[in-house]
Amino acid sequence: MTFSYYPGCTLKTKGKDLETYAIKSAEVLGVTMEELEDWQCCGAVYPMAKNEIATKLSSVRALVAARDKGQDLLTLCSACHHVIKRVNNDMANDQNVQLKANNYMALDVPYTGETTVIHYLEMLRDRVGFDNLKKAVVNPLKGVKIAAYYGCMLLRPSKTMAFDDAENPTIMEDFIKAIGATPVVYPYRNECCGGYVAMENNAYATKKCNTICTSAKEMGADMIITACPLCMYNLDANTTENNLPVLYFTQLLARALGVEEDAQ
Amino acid sequence: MSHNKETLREIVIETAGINPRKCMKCGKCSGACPAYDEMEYHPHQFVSMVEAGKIEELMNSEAIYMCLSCFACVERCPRGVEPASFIEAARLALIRQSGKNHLKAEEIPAKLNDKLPQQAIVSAFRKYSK
Amino acid sequence: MQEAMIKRAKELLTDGTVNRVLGWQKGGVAYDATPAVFDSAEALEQGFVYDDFTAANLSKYLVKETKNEGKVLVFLKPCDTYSLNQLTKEHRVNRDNVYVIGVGCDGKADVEKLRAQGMDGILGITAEGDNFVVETLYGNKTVAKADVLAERCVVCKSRKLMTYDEILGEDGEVIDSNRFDMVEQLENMTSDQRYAFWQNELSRCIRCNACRNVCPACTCEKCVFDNVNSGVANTAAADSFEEKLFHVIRAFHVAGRCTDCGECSRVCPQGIPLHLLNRKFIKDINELYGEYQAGEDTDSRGPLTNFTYDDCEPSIVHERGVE
Amino acid sequence: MQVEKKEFKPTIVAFCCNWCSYAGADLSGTNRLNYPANVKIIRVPCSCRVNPMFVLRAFQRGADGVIICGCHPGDCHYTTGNYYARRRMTLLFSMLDFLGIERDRTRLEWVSAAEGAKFAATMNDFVETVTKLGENKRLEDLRCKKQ
Amino acid sequence: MQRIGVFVCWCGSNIAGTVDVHKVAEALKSEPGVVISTQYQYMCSEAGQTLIKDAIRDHKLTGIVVCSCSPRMHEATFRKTAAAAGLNPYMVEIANIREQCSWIHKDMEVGTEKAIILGRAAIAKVHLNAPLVAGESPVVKRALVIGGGIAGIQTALDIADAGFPVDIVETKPTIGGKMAQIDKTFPTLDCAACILTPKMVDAAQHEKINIYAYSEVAEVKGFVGNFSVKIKQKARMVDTTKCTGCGLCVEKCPMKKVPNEFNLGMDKRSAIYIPFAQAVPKVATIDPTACIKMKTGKCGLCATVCEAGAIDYTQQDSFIEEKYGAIVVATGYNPINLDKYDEFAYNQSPDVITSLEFERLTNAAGPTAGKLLRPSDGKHPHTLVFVQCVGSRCDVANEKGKSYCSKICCMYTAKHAMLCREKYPDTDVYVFYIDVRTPGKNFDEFYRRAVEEYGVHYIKGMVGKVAPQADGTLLVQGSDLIEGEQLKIKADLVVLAAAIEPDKSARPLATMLTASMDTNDFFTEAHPKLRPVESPTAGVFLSGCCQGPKDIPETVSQASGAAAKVIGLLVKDSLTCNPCVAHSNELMCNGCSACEKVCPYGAISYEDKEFRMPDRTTAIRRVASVNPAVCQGCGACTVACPSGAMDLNGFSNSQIMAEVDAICK
Repeated sequence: MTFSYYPGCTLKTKGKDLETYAIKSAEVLGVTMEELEDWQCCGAVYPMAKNEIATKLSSVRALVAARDKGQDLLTLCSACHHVIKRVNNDMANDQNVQLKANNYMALDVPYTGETTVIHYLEMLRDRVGFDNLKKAVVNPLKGVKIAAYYGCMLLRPSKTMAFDDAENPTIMEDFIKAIGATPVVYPYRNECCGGYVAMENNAYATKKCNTICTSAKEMGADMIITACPLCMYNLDANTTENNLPVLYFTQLLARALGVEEDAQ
Repeated sequence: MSHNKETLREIVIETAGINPRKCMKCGKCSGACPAYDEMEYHPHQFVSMVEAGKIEELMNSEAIYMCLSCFACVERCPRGVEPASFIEAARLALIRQSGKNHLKAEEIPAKLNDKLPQQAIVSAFRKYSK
Repeated sequence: MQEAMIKRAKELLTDGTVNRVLGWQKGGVAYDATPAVFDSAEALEQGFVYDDFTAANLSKYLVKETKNEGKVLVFLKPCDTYSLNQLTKEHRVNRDNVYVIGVGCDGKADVEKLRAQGMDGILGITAEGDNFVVETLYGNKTVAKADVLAERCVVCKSRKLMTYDEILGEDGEVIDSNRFDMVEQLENMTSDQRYAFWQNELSRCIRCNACRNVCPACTCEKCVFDNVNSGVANTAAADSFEEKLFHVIRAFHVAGRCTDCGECSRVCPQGIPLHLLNRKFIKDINELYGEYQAGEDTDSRGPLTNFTYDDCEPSIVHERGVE
Repeated sequence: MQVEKKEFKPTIVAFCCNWCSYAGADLSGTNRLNYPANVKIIRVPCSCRVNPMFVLRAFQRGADGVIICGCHPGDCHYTTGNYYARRRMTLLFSMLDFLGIERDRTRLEWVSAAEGAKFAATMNDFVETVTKLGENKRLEDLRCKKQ
Repeated sequence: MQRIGVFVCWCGSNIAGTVDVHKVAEALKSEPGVVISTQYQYMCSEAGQTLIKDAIRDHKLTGIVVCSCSPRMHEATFRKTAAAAGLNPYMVEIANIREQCSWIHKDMEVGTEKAIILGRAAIAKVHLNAPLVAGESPVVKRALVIGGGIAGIQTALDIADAGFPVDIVETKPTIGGKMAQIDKTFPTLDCAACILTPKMVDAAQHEKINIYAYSEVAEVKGFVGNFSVKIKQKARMVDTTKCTGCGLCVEKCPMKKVPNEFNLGMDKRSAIYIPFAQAVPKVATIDPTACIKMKTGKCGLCATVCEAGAIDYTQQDSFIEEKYGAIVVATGYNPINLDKYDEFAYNQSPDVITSLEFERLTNAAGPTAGKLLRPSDGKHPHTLVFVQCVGSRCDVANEKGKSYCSKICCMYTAKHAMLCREKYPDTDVYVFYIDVRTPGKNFDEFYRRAVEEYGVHYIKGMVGKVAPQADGTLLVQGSDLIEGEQLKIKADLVVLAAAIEPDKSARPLATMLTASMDTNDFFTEAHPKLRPVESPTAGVFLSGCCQGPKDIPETVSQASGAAAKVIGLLVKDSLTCNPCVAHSNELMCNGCSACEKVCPYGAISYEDKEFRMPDRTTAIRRVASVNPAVCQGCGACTVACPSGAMDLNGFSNSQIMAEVDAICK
């Protein structure tokens, strides 16, 4: 199984761990992640305004590159996944964006949203299969109670993201079960951590983070996992009450697959 | 002035790409919003104020920087109104004017720490500057 | 191939599977083969022919032929099998009364193209590999088969047999053909250019009815053009309604049912590209209502006896093509 | 004796379904909403009763424009008739366009029994459009090219 | 050649004001076949009609054209006039020179010219008219009611009381429907069971009513007055003629862990069960998916204990065919599935329930014997939050919800809130609402009582999130739009007023009945104002929520209305058919089935017919034939027919073309 892989800015710097563990684990699972050449930053924020075109072009380039390789486009960072998937949806359904972006890029073959954008977690669920993942686990994380933190980007708006039930997702809980640990369901796993204001307004972000961590802890969690570098940073740095260890889900994956050390 | 007000209203509605008249004023957006207590105007008010043409009030309100863009209001709105899109449109109406950037490059270094991910800086620029 | 066909036909006649054979027989000239019914081994030996000029679609003849006693053997080329399916769907042919031998087809030759290559006074034609050796009043000439392939075969849509009881030769595949190119060319013209094109073509029509008589979709018990009560039959007055719009009405009557076999254009003595009218309907149907190939099956609903709630409005005509 | 050139008044045939559009036309009369006298209405039970042959016949006999009006999709008195009409007319109009007949000479509109104003407005607009196109010679001359 | 009379009406000055009626009459006089052309002030008046009648007799007219108002106005009048004078009523054509001429034109010359052309077109048409005779079809004096809820029961009782036999087909093991699950009814608060069960018993005991419970409609053929319906009786594995409903089998059944659908899964039932104590028919049913005997072949305890010997594990589905003159649809509603609304945590906490579940929780015969207890821990809840409009009033593009208002939720929520406060004064009850809609007799008063006398907290706003807490409470986060704040209420129980939708069986049933539905799968009425209990398909009537959301009194009204319409149909011995129907010319028919495919009524069938051919041979051909009693005369088939064999009486190809020619001349 080979995918075009889009890493995004953070995974090459502060979010390295998310990527290293992911690539190492993918190898174990027989998945090859071919990093796109010359990828550009997706911008980290999906431009909601109907009249924004230029800010969507870097995503289109990544989508076109994957299409030209005849591969699905694999993402890992929640924000990149969100931006690229929504831009892809625009390219398929918004005639204005489609027309202007194609005019601007002057491609040999116009792009109309043909590429499938797939998040690493979706890849585990839909391509590898959690049952197969379970079989590949050599180091089941027995007894560890893990709270999945989904955040906003992967789930909403569900009509476009089509990732999971936005109000009652199960993909990360199923992942946790597959690696042998016990999922802890808590109500704020899909509520915003305040990532966007983390830089400007710590106090505000702290309120949000505390709600999430407190809720997870009250429900009995030992740790929190996430797929987003910004959530990771925010929950880690800005929580002041009921702190819990926050890890990338890929690190636990690597741990369960017995390749955590190799990745370091 | 009234012409200006009307034009602004049109710009915001066009940018958001949403008809504010679809709103049935149920308030579910404001029931869902995790930033409610931080905001001067709340999601449902954004919709009704855009409809009423009170764009300048929104542009001048700190509320436009308090929205977390978490899309909870978008997800849960029964009428497909997307209050977050109006907030973004009001913000853009402001920062697209020259010199109205909310975040200026020179302010950045002071806000950095060694753990802060790139994503935070990139997104802040995207959201708050042009 | 011809030998194999005769051999198999004889066997089926002998073992009583069928009591007659619908095929082609040699006509007066070398390039002319006409549909014929053979009821004995002798008749087959004498007259049955299958070569590069046996172009006629035999499906239509089954409408009449299946009304008679016993089973009839018919040889069908891939495009003819589409017609048979469509006729079966419309209950015009009782499939149970037919034994179909599907024959592979690499396309048929068009004598007009031979003539266009300067071959007049044709006396005989022999196929030799990829070439024809043409015996003419002015001596023998050789021409590549590919150069005289009938237009409809150049843009052949399918070499796959849709229905058969057995196959002689090889079954082919549905082809991603460019048969709509000419329609598209016309669509891209201006309205004036298109009008000029059609006025030029249709003005040549002599109303010989050959197109209607050969068309496998035109099997009506009584054609509207022959029915005084239909409001369109009026063969006397030259400027009558029917005269003007014969081809348009006919095209609409077969819309959604036409399998694009191309017989209409093949038999037109005036060389009018009538198939373009049918293809325009097929192209529109494909684009507006989803791909549909008449004769692909025997039970689906045709596009004109079907609809969806969100079909496009006719105003879409304004949004497409060139004014 | 009239000497000045007569203003072109197109002949328009309107096929209206009995249940919605014909009633809509009646309503525009009841409300005294004007539309040009060029429009002559033929009552049919349903838009699906309109045979493409009728449209062609009208053009051939000298009509300059033909409009078909039916119930809005979903409102057909016979449940599904207008859906068939929509497909038939779409293909017919496209064919006429393909033959080089001006596409503005044909139209299909959904007019409900309550839409008297829409009926009048539609007819006014259609007459104006067809008037601009001038006399319809094309269908009549389709087979009249001098060889 | 026809002998045609033309009659131009002045309609006072309505026509004569802008149309020179004398000139019109004069001009039409010279049309071919016209033997008399005259005008009169009011053709529809007694004197005007006499004028027409006299002319028909005096001039031996074979057809008449009346130039007057719209045929939608007086076509029927003039047809009767013609018939009175011995002329076939279908030899009348109307030229609409009022609504479509005089009233829209101001210029006399323009109006007159157009009126003449319209007259000519009518004359051209009437030349081709043929006398038509309306056929008759007999009426089977028996009605079918599909659905055995309060709507179906009421309809059946009313029809039966008028003396006609009625069959009720109910898919569940018992009749009673949703009303049987409801505790109290608004706004009177009388007990639902107390008013429903007597009606169920009445239906069961009525000599004219036959109940097919645990049955479904499998096939519908035929047409108004003469439907033929195949009913599937699902195998109960219990002989209903022997079962006494003693309940011993239910008691002894070892499989007791089946979610009880009557209590919406909030408690368990046994594999053999009687849905509730007042079930009609009160007989047991074996659930084959749960029964140990059915699944493994072992057990058979119920058969052992049954003294009546009613248990029969070999029972198969059986089919009954019956003829009916009329069919009433009463398939009812269901609350929508709330899986897509987990912001309210319906799937995450057992203490988030639907309003119908709340009904069972407060019902004395429910899983808690009427005590209001939390499903999670069986404790008494102190704070309750009701959320209205869950899945109602959504944008049409919204994939989760319904675009319509479900209509009954405001009132039942007020009822729930009020009853809760009345029975348990220690509770705090909050209702989040978008609007409170209470149109109905004593409805608003009822709602006001809930607020004013019972102290229910009504909050204008909507809940955005329900967060189940570690301590078992539910943190309800919602907006209070009046106060301008976001509330966070720690609740013990959250009740969702889920939108209601038509029962899933309605869509396939509509297809069988060729009855139309709207985009929400509610049946469409023949006219939204004037024929609200009839389907556009003749002989099919609508009762209850299958046509749109409604409460019990409205449902019962509609049920009786539908019954009245059915009775009006069944008292007739035969029905007059519309003669303007399609017919197929067998000599031209190809038998291709195109017409059959587009016919919305299933009026066309095929037969193999023997024909003498011109060459004196015979041939058997497949030809279409139209059932004139079923055909409604839309004409879809006439255009689908490639050979023109199919034509429509009154609107034939040649008639319409004649009109076209006359107009374009």
